[in-house]
Amino acid sequence: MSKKASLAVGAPIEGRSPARMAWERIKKDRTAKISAFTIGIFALLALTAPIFTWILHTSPDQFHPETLDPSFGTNPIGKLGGISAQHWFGVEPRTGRDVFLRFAYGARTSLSIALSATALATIIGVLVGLTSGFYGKKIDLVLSRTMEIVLAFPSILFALAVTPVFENLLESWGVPTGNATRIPVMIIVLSMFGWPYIARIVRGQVISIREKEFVEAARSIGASRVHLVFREILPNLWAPILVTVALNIPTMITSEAALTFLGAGVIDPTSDWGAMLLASVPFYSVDPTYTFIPGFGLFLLVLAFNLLGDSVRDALDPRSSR
Amino acid sequence: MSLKKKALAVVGAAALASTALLSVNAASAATTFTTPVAPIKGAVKGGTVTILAQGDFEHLDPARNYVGGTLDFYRLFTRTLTQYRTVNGKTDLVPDVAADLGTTKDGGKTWTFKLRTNLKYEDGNTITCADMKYGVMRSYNDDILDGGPTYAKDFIANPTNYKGAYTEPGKDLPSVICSPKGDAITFKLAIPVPYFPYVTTFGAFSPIPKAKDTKQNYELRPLSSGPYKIESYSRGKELVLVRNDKWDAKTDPVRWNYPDEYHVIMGADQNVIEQSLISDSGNAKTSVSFDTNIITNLSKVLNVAKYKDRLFNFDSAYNRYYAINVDTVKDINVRKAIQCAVDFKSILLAAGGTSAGSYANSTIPKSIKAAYRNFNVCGRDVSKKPEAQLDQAKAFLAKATNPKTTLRLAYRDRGVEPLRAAALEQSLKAAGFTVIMDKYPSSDFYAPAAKRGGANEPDIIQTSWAFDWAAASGIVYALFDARTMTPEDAKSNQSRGDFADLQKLFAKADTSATAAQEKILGDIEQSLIVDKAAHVSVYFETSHYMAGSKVGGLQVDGGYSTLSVLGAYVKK
Amino acid sequence: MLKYTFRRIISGTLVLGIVSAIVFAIFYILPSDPARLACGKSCTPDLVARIQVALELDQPLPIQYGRFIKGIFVGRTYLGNTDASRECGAPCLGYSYQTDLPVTELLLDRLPATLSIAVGASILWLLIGLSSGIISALRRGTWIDRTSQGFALAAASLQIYFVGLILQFIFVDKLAWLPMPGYTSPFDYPMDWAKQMVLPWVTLAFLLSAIYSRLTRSGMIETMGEDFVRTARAKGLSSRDINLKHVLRAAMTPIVTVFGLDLGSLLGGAVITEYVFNIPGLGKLSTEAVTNLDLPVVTGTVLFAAFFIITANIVVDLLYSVLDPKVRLT
Amino acid sequence: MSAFLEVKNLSVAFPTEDGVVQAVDSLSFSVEKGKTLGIVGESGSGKSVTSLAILGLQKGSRAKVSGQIWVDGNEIVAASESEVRKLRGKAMSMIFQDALAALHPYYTVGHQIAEAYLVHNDVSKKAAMARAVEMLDRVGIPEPHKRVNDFPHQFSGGMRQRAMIAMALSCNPSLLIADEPTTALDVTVQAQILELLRDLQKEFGTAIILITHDLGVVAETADDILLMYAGKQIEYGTVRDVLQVPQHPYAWGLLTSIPRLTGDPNLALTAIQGAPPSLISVPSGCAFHPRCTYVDNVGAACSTLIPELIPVSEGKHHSVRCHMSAKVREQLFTSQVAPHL
Repeated sequence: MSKKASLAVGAPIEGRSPARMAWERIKKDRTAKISAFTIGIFALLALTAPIFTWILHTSPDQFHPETLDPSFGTNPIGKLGGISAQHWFGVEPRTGRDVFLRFAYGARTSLSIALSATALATIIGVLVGLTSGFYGKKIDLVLSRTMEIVLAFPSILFALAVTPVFENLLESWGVPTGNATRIPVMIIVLSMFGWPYIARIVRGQVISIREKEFVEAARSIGASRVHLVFREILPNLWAPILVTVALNIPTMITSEAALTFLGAGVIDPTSDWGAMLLASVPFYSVDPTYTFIPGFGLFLLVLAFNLLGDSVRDALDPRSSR
Repeated sequence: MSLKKKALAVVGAAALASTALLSVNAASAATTFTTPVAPIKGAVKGGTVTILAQGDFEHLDPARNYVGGTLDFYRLFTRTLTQYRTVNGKTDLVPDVAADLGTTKDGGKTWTFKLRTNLKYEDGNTITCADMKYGVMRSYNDDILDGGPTYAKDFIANPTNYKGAYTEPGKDLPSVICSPKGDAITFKLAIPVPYFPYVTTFGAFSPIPKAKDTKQNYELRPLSSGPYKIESYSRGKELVLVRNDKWDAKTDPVRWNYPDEYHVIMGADQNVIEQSLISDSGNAKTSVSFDTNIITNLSKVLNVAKYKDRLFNFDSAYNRYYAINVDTVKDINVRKAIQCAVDFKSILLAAGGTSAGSYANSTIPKSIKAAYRNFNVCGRDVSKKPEAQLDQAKAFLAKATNPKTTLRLAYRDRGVEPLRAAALEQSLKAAGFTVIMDKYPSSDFYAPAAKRGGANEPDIIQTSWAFDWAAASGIVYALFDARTMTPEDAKSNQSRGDFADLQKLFAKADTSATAAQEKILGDIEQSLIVDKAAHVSVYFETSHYMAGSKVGGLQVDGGYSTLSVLGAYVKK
Repeated sequence: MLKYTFRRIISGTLVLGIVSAIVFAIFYILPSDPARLACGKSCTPDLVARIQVALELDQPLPIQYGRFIKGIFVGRTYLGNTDASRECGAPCLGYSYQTDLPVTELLLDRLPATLSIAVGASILWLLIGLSSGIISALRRGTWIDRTSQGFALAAASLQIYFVGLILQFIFVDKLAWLPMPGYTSPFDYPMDWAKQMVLPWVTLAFLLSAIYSRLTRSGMIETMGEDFVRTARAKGLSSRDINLKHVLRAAMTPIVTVFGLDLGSLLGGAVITEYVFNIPGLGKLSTEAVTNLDLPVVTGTVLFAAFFIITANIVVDLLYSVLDPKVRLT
Repeated sequence: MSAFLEVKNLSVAFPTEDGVVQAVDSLSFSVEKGKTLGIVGESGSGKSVTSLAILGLQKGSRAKVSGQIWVDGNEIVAASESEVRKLRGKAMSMIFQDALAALHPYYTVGHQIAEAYLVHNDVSKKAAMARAVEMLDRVGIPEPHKRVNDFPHQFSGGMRQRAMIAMALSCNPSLLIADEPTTALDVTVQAQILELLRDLQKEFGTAIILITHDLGVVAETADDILLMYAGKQIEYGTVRDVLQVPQHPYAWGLLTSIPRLTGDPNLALTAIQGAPPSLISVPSGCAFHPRCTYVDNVGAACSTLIPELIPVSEGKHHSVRCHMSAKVREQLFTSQVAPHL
C-alpha cells in the first residue's frame, strides 16, 4: 500500500565505474547474497517443475481421491495436510492434488506473470518518463496529468473491475476463454498501474540530467534527439531504474496473487499461489498446512525480493539510509 | 446455496404434474388437526428474531410464492386452505383456513372443504369464502402474477376458459363454489386429483379480499391473516413483521407467535451471512437464515462442538447427476463405459465429502419407498464401492461397435461444479476417453445444455434435480419422459431419452393409481439407468443451516424441506 | 489558502470527471450488454428491450454519460423497467442491476463497516508503527532496533490474505478468544463490534505498521543528522525535548502525508481485508458487484474510492502547508 | 586568572568502514574571558569538530573523544551528557555556520530563541518570548516584536545569522563559539555581524572562539590564532605574532594568497599547490609535506616523522609544528615570504 514511500531513490551516481562499486558492495552484503540465493531457489523450482512431475509420477492436476478422508471434511489423510514421501507438501483437500507440484508450477505462473508485468511496466514507464522529462512543456504536462489520473484510480478495485471487461474484449477478438485470456489481461492490468511509479522517477532524473554539461556538449555538436535520449541520457539512468524495478517485482508478485485471490486472476486448474490460497479458505481451520505453504512461499519470495531491492538501492546509493 | 433453484427446477415439473400423486404422509389426510398447535417446549414470548437473507424475496404475493424458504416464512402472515404443520420432527397436513382436510365423493374429482368462519384479517374484517375464491381467480392471471405454481389453473375445471380476475373482471369461475352460508368451498377438477388437499397448501388457495388487491404490487403489502403483519418492507433491504392482534391462536393449528417481531435483513453475501451466524455476535445471536446453507465454513463447523450444536443438518431434495446424451452417444457400450468410469468418490470429495452429501444409485431417494429400487450401477453397490470401475469401463469401450471416445462435458461455472467436472474428466480420461470441457456461465447453462443438435451439443451434462414433493412423479416424468422434448429442446430430459419400451410404461403410469404408478415410475428409472445407461445419479446433497445461540424452536420442515422459523423464539 | 483550496477542489473534480469518463466508457463499451445483465433470470428479449429504454442504453454514449454526470449533481429520473418512473435524487449513481436499489444508498449502507476497519486499523498502526519506529531510531543499532526492524521488514513482506487466515486460525479456531470476524453495529453492540473487528484491525495494522515503522525510523534518523537538531542540543535542550519537539516534529510531516493517502485509499474500501474477513464494507460490495457484473455498482464503488483518494490528496496538501510553514500554497 | 576555556590534548576520531579517521589530533589551547581565539584552517581541517567537542556534542555518536576540555572549571570530555547539557546554552553556546539549516524550519524564530532561554531560566513562556524580542532587538532586527513570529525562511540570510546570535546569546553565555558566522554573507553584512559580536563581547565579557577559513576576519577580531591542518594545530600564537612573523609554510601560503591593497601590486599572488588531504589517508610524517615547497630544506623527516609542536622562542606564546629549524624558517620568511606580504 505504501510502496510509494519506500521508492525514494537516490541521486544520480557519479564517480568512477559506479556499477563496479555497487557490485563490490553487493558482493560484500550477506543479506543480498542470501536473498539472491532464495530467489534463485524459487526460480530453479519454477524452471524445473516438470522434472518433479516425472520424479513423483503425477501431475499438478491429477486428483488423488485415495489420499483424502471423505468423512472428515475431505481432509488429507495423515498429519500436516498429508505430507508423505509421495506428497512432499501434502495434498489439496477435496481433490488430493499434489501440493508440492502445484506450488512449483504456481511459482512458474506467479513469477512469469510478475516479471512480464514488471517488464511491460518498466518499458512503458521509461518511455513515458524519458519523453516527459526530455521534451517538457505540453507533452510533459499531458503525461504528468495522465500519471496523476492513473494514480488516482483505486488500483485493486479498478483492476478487479476491468478484468472481465478486457477478458470480454479479448474473447470478442477470438482468443479462447480461460487462462489464455486471463493471463494476458492480468499482465496488462498489473502493468497499467505499475508504470507511473517508474515514469515519475525517470522523469525526475531526466530533468536533472538534461541540463548537465555532457548533454549540452552532445547537443552542441548537433546530436539528434533520439541519440541524446538513448545514448546520452538513458545510460545514466540505469541505477534508479534498476532500483525501482527491483522494488517493483515484489509488488507485482503480491498484486498478482491478490488479484487471483480475489477471483480475477488465474483460473483452476492452472496452479498459482493466489489461487491456492483462495482454494484453502474453506479449509484453513482444519488443514492449515494447505494455507501455510503457498502463503509462506509468497512471503519468502517477496521478502527476498524486498531485501535484495534494499541492498541494490543501498549499494547504488550508499547515502540512502540503512 | 439458495433454494430458488429448487423452485426453478420445479416449474418444469409442475406442468406435468396433472397425473402425479403425492405420497408423503398421505395417511394423515384421514385424520383432522383442527385444534391449536401444542406449544413448543421451553419457548417464551418476546424479542426479535432476525432472518439474514442474501437477497430480497422473489415474491411475497401468495399466488407468486414458490421458493422453499419463502413458502415457510410467508405462513407467518398468510393462511391457506390447508397447510403443513411440523412439530417434534413430524410433519402433517392440517386444515388451516379450512376446518377439515376436504372430502371427495367421486374419487378426487370434486373436493369440498369446510371453512372456519371466525377468522379475521389484520384490518379486523372477517375472512370469507368469497375471498378464498377470489384468491384462486386472480391466480389465473399468471401473466401479471408470474412466478408461482400453476396447480390451481392446471387442476380446476375451466369449461368457460376463464382467463383471470384482471383480464376478465366481470366474469365468474364456475368450478369454484362457495356454500350459501359461506362455510364451505367446493372445487370441481378437470381430472381426479386424489392428493388435492396437498395442492391447497399453495398460496393460490389463500384469502385475498378483492378490494385490497393491488395486482402486481400486492406483494409489497399483502394483507395478513396470520399471527404477524408487515410493519415495513423496503425492497432489497429490510422487512419487519410485528404481531397481528386480530389473529386468534385458538383458530390456528399450524402457527406459533413467540417473538414480538421478525426482521428480515437482506443484501449480505453468502460468506458474510455464514460468518455472521458462526460468530454469534451482535444480533446474529438471535438470527437464522433460510437461504444460506453453510458451504465455505462447512469443515470448520462440522468439526467444532460449539458450532455443531447450532447446526441443522438434513437431506435436501437435491440430487446431483450426469445425463448421458443418447442422441450423441449412440452405442450402449460407450454409455456403459461412461457409467463405469464415473468416480463417485472423487466427485463427492470435490463437493465436500460425505458431510456434503450421500452417495445415490438413483435420483429417486430411498425415502420414496414405493418407487425406490436398490439396484447396482456398473455391477456394484455405489455406496460401498464408490471408486471408478476402470477395468469394466475399458472392457465396455472395447466392446463398442460404434465407438465414440471424444466426449463433450457440459457444466456450470458455479461453486464446486467445475471441480466436480474435473473429477469426472480425470476418471473418464483414465478409462480411455478424451474429454472436451465445456464450461458455461452460471446464468446461461440450462438452455444451451438442453439444445438438441449442433456441433457443440454436449455428450454428458452435469446437472441436478430437486423434487417438489417426495414422489417419483415429481422426478421421473420431468427427467425421462420423451413427451416433454421438442426436436430442438430436450427441456429437463437432458439425456434425450426416447425409448419405445419406456414410453409404453409412461402411458401405463399415466392411468394407474397412486401405488401402482409409483412402482412403474421406479421401474422406468431403473431401466433407464441400468439397461439404457443414460443416467448416472451420484449423490444427494445435505443441507446445513445454522442459527444463533439465542434462537430456539427451529425445526426442519418436512413440507418444504427447509428450516422453519414458524416456532422460533428468543431464548431468555 | 482559500483560493488554493478552491483551485485544488476544481482540479480534483476535473480528475474525478476524467476518471468517471474512463470508467464509464470502459464499462459501457464492453461487448456484453448491460440490459441483458440488468434483466435477471426470467429474461425475455422484450424485457431486454424495455430495460434498454429504461436505462437509456439506446442513447449515444456521450448522452448517457452526460445524464450520468447530471444524475450525480442534480439527480435524474428513470423510466423504470415497469411502468412507473423513478426519481433518483442527487447524488444519483443509478440503480443496482442485482438488487434494484439506488447505488448511492448501497454505498452509504456499506460505509460504516469500511469506516470501522479504516479508523480502528489506522489508530492501531499509527500507534505501533510510530512508537516502534521512534524507539528504533532512538536506540539505533541496538538489539531492540534490529529486532523491530527485522520484524518490520518481514511484516511488510506478508500478505493480508495469508496473515488474516493464519490469525483467524489461531485466535478464532484454536484459542477461541475471538468470534468469527464480521460487522455488527457499534451503536447496538459495542463489545461485539470490537471483538469482531479485532482481527481485521490487527491484520491490517500489522502490515501497515511495519511500513510506518520503517518510515518513521528512517525519517527520524535522517532528521537527527540535521543541523537544527544539533542547534537544539547546543541550546541545552533535554534529549526528550529534542526528540519529541525537534526530531519527531520534522520527521512527522512526510508520515502525515503518507498516512493521509493510505487512509484515503482505505476509505474507498479495504478490498482485500474485507474480502478475507467477509466484512460487508465498500470493498466487499465492489468485489460482489464485479462478480455479478453489476455495472452501476462497480462504477459507483470505483468513483467513490477515487473520490476518497483525490480528497485525501487535497487534504494532505492543505495539511502539509499547515505542518510545513515553508510550503506556500499558490 | 586561569583561562575560562582550557583544551588539553584534545583528539577526536571517527571509526568508519574504511578505517579510523583522526579528525582532531592532540589539540591544546585556551581562551580567557573577554578574549577571542580565531581557529583557522581549510575545510576538513578539524575546526568544526573541535567546536563540537567543546560543546560535548559528540557524546552519543560514534566519535571517540580523548584529552581534556575545561570550561569554567568543568571537565567536558569525561562528563556525562546531562552534566554537559546544563552548561550548553548557558556557560557556552554556539553560532552555527548555515543558519538556515541550523534553525528548525517549522518553528518561529521567536519560539526557538525563547526555547533556549526557557531551558536555563525558570520563567513563563511569555517572559521568554519577551526575552526573544529583546534579543532580536539587541542583534539589530528591525521591528522585532513582529519578526519574532516569523519562520526562519522568512528571514534574509543576514537576519537569520543575527537570529542565531540572538539565540546563542539569550542566556548570556560566558563562551561563544562562532563557526564561520559570516561565510555565507555578503561583505557589508559580514562586517555588521562581526561588529555586533565585538559589541556583545564588550558588554558581556564573553570569551569567543571564531572559527573561519578567512584570515582577514581573524586579523580584525581575534586576540589569538590557532592554525589547523589535517586535524593538527600547526601554529598557535597571538594575532600579532602569527600574522606578522608566521612560522609555518602553510601559514606563509595562506598569507601570500590574500590580495592586499598595501602590498606591491607587481608581485603575483601565490596559491598553495595541491589540495587538502583526505582524512582517511593523511600523508605520513608532516601532513603538509606533499604541498610544502620547502621540503628540500629538511629531507626525509618531513615524510616520516610527525613534527612536534615547539615554541618559536623560549617562553613565548607562539608555537609551531615544523621540522625546519627556527633559523631556516626565519631566513626563508624574510627572503621569500615577506616580500609578498
